Amino acid sequence: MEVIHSIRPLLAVLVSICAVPLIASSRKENIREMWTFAAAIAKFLIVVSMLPAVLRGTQFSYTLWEFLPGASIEFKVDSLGMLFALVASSLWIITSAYSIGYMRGLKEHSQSRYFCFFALALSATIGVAFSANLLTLYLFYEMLSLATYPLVTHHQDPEARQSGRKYLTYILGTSIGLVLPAMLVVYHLTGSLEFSAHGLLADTTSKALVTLLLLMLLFGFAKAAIMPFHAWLPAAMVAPTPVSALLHAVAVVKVGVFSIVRILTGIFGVGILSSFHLGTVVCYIASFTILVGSLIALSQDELKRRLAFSTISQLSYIVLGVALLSPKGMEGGIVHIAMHAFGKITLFFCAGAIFVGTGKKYISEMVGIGRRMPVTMAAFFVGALSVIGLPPTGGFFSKWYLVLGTLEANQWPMLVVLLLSSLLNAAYFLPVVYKAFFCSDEEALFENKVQEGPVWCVAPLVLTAVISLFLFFYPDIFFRLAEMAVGM
Amino acid sequence: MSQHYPVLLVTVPLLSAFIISGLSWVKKSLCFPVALVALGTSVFCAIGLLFKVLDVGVVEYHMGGWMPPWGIAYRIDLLNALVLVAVSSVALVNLVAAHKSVQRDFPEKKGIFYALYVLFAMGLMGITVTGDVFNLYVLLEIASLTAYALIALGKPDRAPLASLNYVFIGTVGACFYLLGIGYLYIMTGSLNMADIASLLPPIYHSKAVLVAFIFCMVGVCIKMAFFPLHTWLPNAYTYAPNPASSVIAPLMTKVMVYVMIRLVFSVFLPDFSFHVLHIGPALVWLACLAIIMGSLLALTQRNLKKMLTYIIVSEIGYMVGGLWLGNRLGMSGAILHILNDAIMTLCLFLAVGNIAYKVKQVGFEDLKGLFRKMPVTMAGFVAGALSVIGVPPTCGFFSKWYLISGAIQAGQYGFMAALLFSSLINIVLFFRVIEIAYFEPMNPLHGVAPKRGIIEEVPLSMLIPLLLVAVSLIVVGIYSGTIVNHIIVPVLPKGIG
Amino acid sequence: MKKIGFIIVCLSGALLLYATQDFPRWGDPNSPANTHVSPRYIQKTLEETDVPNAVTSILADYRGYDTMFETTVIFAAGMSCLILLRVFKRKEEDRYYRHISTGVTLRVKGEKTIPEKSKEFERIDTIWTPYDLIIKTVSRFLVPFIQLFALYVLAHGHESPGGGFQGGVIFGASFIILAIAFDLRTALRRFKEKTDGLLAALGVFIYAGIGALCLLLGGNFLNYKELARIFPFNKIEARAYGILGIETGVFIAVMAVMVCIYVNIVSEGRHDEGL
Amino acid sequence: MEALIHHVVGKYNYWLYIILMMIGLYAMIAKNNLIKKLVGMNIFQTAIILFYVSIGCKKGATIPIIEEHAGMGEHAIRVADYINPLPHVLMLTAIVVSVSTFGVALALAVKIYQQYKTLEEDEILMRLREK
Repeated sequence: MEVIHSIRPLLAVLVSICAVPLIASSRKENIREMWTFAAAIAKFLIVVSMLPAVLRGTQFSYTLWEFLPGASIEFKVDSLGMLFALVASSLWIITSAYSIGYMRGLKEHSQSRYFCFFALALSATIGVAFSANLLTLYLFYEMLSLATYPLVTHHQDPEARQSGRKYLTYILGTSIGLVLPAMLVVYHLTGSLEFSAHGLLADTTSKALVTLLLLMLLFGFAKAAIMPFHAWLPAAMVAPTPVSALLHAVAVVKVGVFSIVRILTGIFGVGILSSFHLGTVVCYIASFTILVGSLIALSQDELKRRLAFSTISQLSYIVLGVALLSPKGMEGGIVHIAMHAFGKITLFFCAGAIFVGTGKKYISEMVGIGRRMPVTMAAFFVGALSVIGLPPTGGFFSKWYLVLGTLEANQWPMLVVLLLSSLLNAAYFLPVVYKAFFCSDEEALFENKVQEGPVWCVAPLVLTAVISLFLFFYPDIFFRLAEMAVGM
Repeated sequence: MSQHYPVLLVTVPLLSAFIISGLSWVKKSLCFPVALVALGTSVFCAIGLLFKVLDVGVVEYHMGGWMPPWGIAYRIDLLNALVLVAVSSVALVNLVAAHKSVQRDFPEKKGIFYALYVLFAMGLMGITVTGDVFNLYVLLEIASLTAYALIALGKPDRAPLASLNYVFIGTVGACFYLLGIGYLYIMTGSLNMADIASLLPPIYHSKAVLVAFIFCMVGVCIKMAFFPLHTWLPNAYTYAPNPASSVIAPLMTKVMVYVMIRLVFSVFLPDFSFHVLHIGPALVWLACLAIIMGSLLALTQRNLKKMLTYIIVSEIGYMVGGLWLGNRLGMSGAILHILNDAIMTLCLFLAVGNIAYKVKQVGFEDLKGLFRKMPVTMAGFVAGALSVIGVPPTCGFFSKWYLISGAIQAGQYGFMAALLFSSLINIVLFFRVIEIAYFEPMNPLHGVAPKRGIIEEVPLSMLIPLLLVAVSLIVVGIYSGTIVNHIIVPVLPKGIG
Repeated sequence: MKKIGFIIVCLSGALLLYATQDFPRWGDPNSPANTHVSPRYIQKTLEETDVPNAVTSILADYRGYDTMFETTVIFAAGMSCLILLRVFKRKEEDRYYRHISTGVTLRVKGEKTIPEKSKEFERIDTIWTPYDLIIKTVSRFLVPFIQLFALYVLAHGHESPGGGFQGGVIFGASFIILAIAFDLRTALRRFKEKTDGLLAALGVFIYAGIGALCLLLGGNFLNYKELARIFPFNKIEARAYGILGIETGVFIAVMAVMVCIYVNIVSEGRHDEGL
Repeated sequence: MEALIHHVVGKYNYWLYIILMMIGLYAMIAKNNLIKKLVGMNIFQTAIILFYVSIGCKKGATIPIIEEHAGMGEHAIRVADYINPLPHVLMLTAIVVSVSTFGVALALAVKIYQQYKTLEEDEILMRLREK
């Protein structure tokens, strides 16, 4: 495999950090927003510029600093990281636009702070995507946790304080309490932290030790919200909606899942996981989260909370897919990172647009809202379809591959779980859409007058919905990347 | 001139201390510049010395031209040089930061304050650089004596009492050390570290050497506030005036840890400490206790400064535990943590000093709304806090990395657990403070509650040092691999796993 | 606390006593302490430093660096007492004056003062006791002799027990006698606080300065033999004179610091009443 | 038993000084009055000084002031004739340190007395608790 030493991965990470002082020092709002956009687009372009080479099977790598042999700050762009970076950086542009609409629409305070930390969070996300070893990944993982804290607690009220506390307790507590020691044990055992194709621990013979490490790392990356370390996610929904959208549907949680995918493939390796039958253990843990998450989502009335629990269960799809250890399943899981991102962000954007437009948060208050905000709700419908996994949306393919994966791995119980949970997904999303459009005039809480949210809010969500549809027809690029990632 | 660096390092501040105290009767405004120049020279010499030692190896300096063991000799290897750089830079940076508040709090006595300050820094540098056990005692007393005075300058209702308590306990510590070296002198007839080390091995099993070791160690442990001998520290450091506490807190205990390492490495030799005595595991367990108790006690505090003092107690446990793990990784971690802890304690205490400069007190309820009022100071505070918690890429993470690796290698999982536990407690401690400062509205008692967006920062001469230290947290973190490989590992004694 | 203290004390005492088993017997001339390092001092002191008193030569030359810091400790103690206790700004209180010839006491309020050096009035403290004639006379008589003796002790430190510390303490004591026999105010008129502070700094500065001078002349710090380059004596004599020089510095510093500590502690830093 | 007596008598100086030290230490820990604690501290330090000085003792030796006309050359000076000067020098330093510490401690005690009008530790602590 060809490896190019290039500074581009580092630039992709740094570009938004560099934007922070510019954003912070801008006096005029428009100039500030311009910097955000400039950084977002620059970041996206840098990521895209590496795409063709990555598709050809080339890797980019850049070592920033080596502080111990085998443990350095090192970036590597491979297909898996590329996929994630592509998703995150493209969505940042859209979310920036949406943030402007949302924050200005609600006249939020401390917008400069908001955009600064948003840019920081994105840097950290790309850093995770491009990290070549566990140490770099851990570094950016922690940076992301801290950069998102001011975003989650943006409102600075008692509720935000409670949520922020919960957020930090779960995220920092697990990463320091579980990941750090596990990482050091791995380093002690192997003398390296580099992700390798066969897995660093491939030669380890002690099953108990490997199991312990696996559990520590699996639960340690609490951003993946695997139960019982999921409670921070619904709590974090107090954040402004763009934050929930980008971070808690895309960046933060996906960073968690991405980290788990990385450690499963790069640290443990398929070989050892299947020979010790640990893949199955992870499958069961994930499927528990899938089912319970969906069930809880059913009972939530607040739209954002319902979306949050939906996210919890969808994240475990990805973990499940990878833990199946069959090529199709892994492919499906990895592609689901992208498909779910576009679907879920649409849903969150819609929730935000509804809140900006009408001030409504609860599903029971949204009966007939389709009359007032038809575009928004149409987009919501597309997003919902994608998350449920129905055509004509991109989500269909990832689910399809997951199902194929279960068959390939002969994991019948997992097939049942997937199907059951898809039903549950439909059960908690479709009624919202149905009630929004098809209700009698008496039931409707809104007048029959179209009044959408601000254009900065609506345009992005339409765009993401269109992308979700588009991905049904042209999912190749993600599948190509996923295939390469699995093939590695 | 470079062969005189070791002595210039100490005597330039010494001479300038006398000049400063003379000037305080003649022209007070000159005191600060003289102190600045003196400590600046020290920093220069320390860095020069570090490079020289890197270049040519161990540097020796014979006072008065007398050969050791008859005269007093300085013997500088990389360990001293590293600690010297840390001590002198911390003293210099804090001197700049302290200027404004000294000016405000002690207008008439500032000359003498600077004289004592410089003497204190000089004492610590002397302790670090010396190769003579008795010279170390004398300098220890200089550093302690000046520390007593500086601490007692705080609030009149509590500071003198806290300081007197420190005098009692500190004197016992110093006397124990003196007794320990007395026993060594009886058994070997020498006071030079290298000479003692060469005379000791044949009498390793003598009871007197054992007792000498115990008394030296207990004395040093008292001075470094190793739990449960820490009782003097929290009050003394809390009630000390901020310009003083932000130099005493980062340095005093750390230098004493250095003394412990020096005694183990160069006087008693690791062979005695680890193989003849087998006390490593016991001390590691004590260190675990120190870490856990320090963290828990910190949790019960409602005053920011006092909370930080208990964190120091727990950090001492890190270093002592790391040393007594008895392997290269743990020792590297302990030595690296001397440097790192000095920087991060300085960072936190500078931030506290800045806060206190504006709002007088640092009880938790006084911190409300500070993120709005003093964003830059609080940013510095957060940087320090993250380093104490151990978030990469701050330096605190890397020393923790080495310490935990050492614990894993030694099979001391209790120590690893204690380190992680204290990290977790630190999250609680600091984010509790950050929450108060971030969420709660400003306390109207502290002046007019400013409107949103109005910033009331401290003067630049206090901000820049803080930011400098905050940045150095990250710089040192990034370079910690280099520091360990090129500076720390070469000084570790041979024959350590 | 008492019980815990007792246990700690017993434990450490027992430990210390336990170790004495391995000690050489008391007064054994062949113990390591008496044979390893110290014989050289005894044998070579005359030859190398021209000072017969081995204690002095070690104190000021072989281990002169220690002694410099020892003087610094004293200096630091003086400065500590000063900074802790000295009250510079005081709210203006009433002042009392005594008419010397009649013994009438005046109380003056506010700004008005009677000149300090008035022949007819003297400023007194709130608690004023008349000086005792005998004590006053005797101590006035004694002070010069004490000071002379102090100088003798300093100068004779090379040949006999004595030196800068001892001399300085004795000299300081002469001042303290003055302050006790009269009062602090009188004593401070003779010996200003500023002078005292400057002398304390000067004393230690002389010590460290001589060390630095040796350094400037090209030798190691405190290597007095370098002084022979600029003064008209040979290298061995240079050591003896160097020792004298630093002993003088010690003398001045110790004297000034003793006075400083005494004055500040007895008057709680107000420099008026006190003992 | 005889060995013990022999041991004690042979090194009685150390025994006495160590006991003295412990008296001082006990006073520092157990006494209530701050000045008494200070006195205890001083006893402790003085005992250490005595301990050190006794190290330098040689039976039948005199003070280490070399007689200038004792003889020519190195051989004339017999080391066993003069006591060991080094502990004396060290203890000069220790004396100075102990005096200095005592001075500073007294100054602190004065400040405490100004604040609380007492030097009894329990009373001071009681005042602090009342606040």
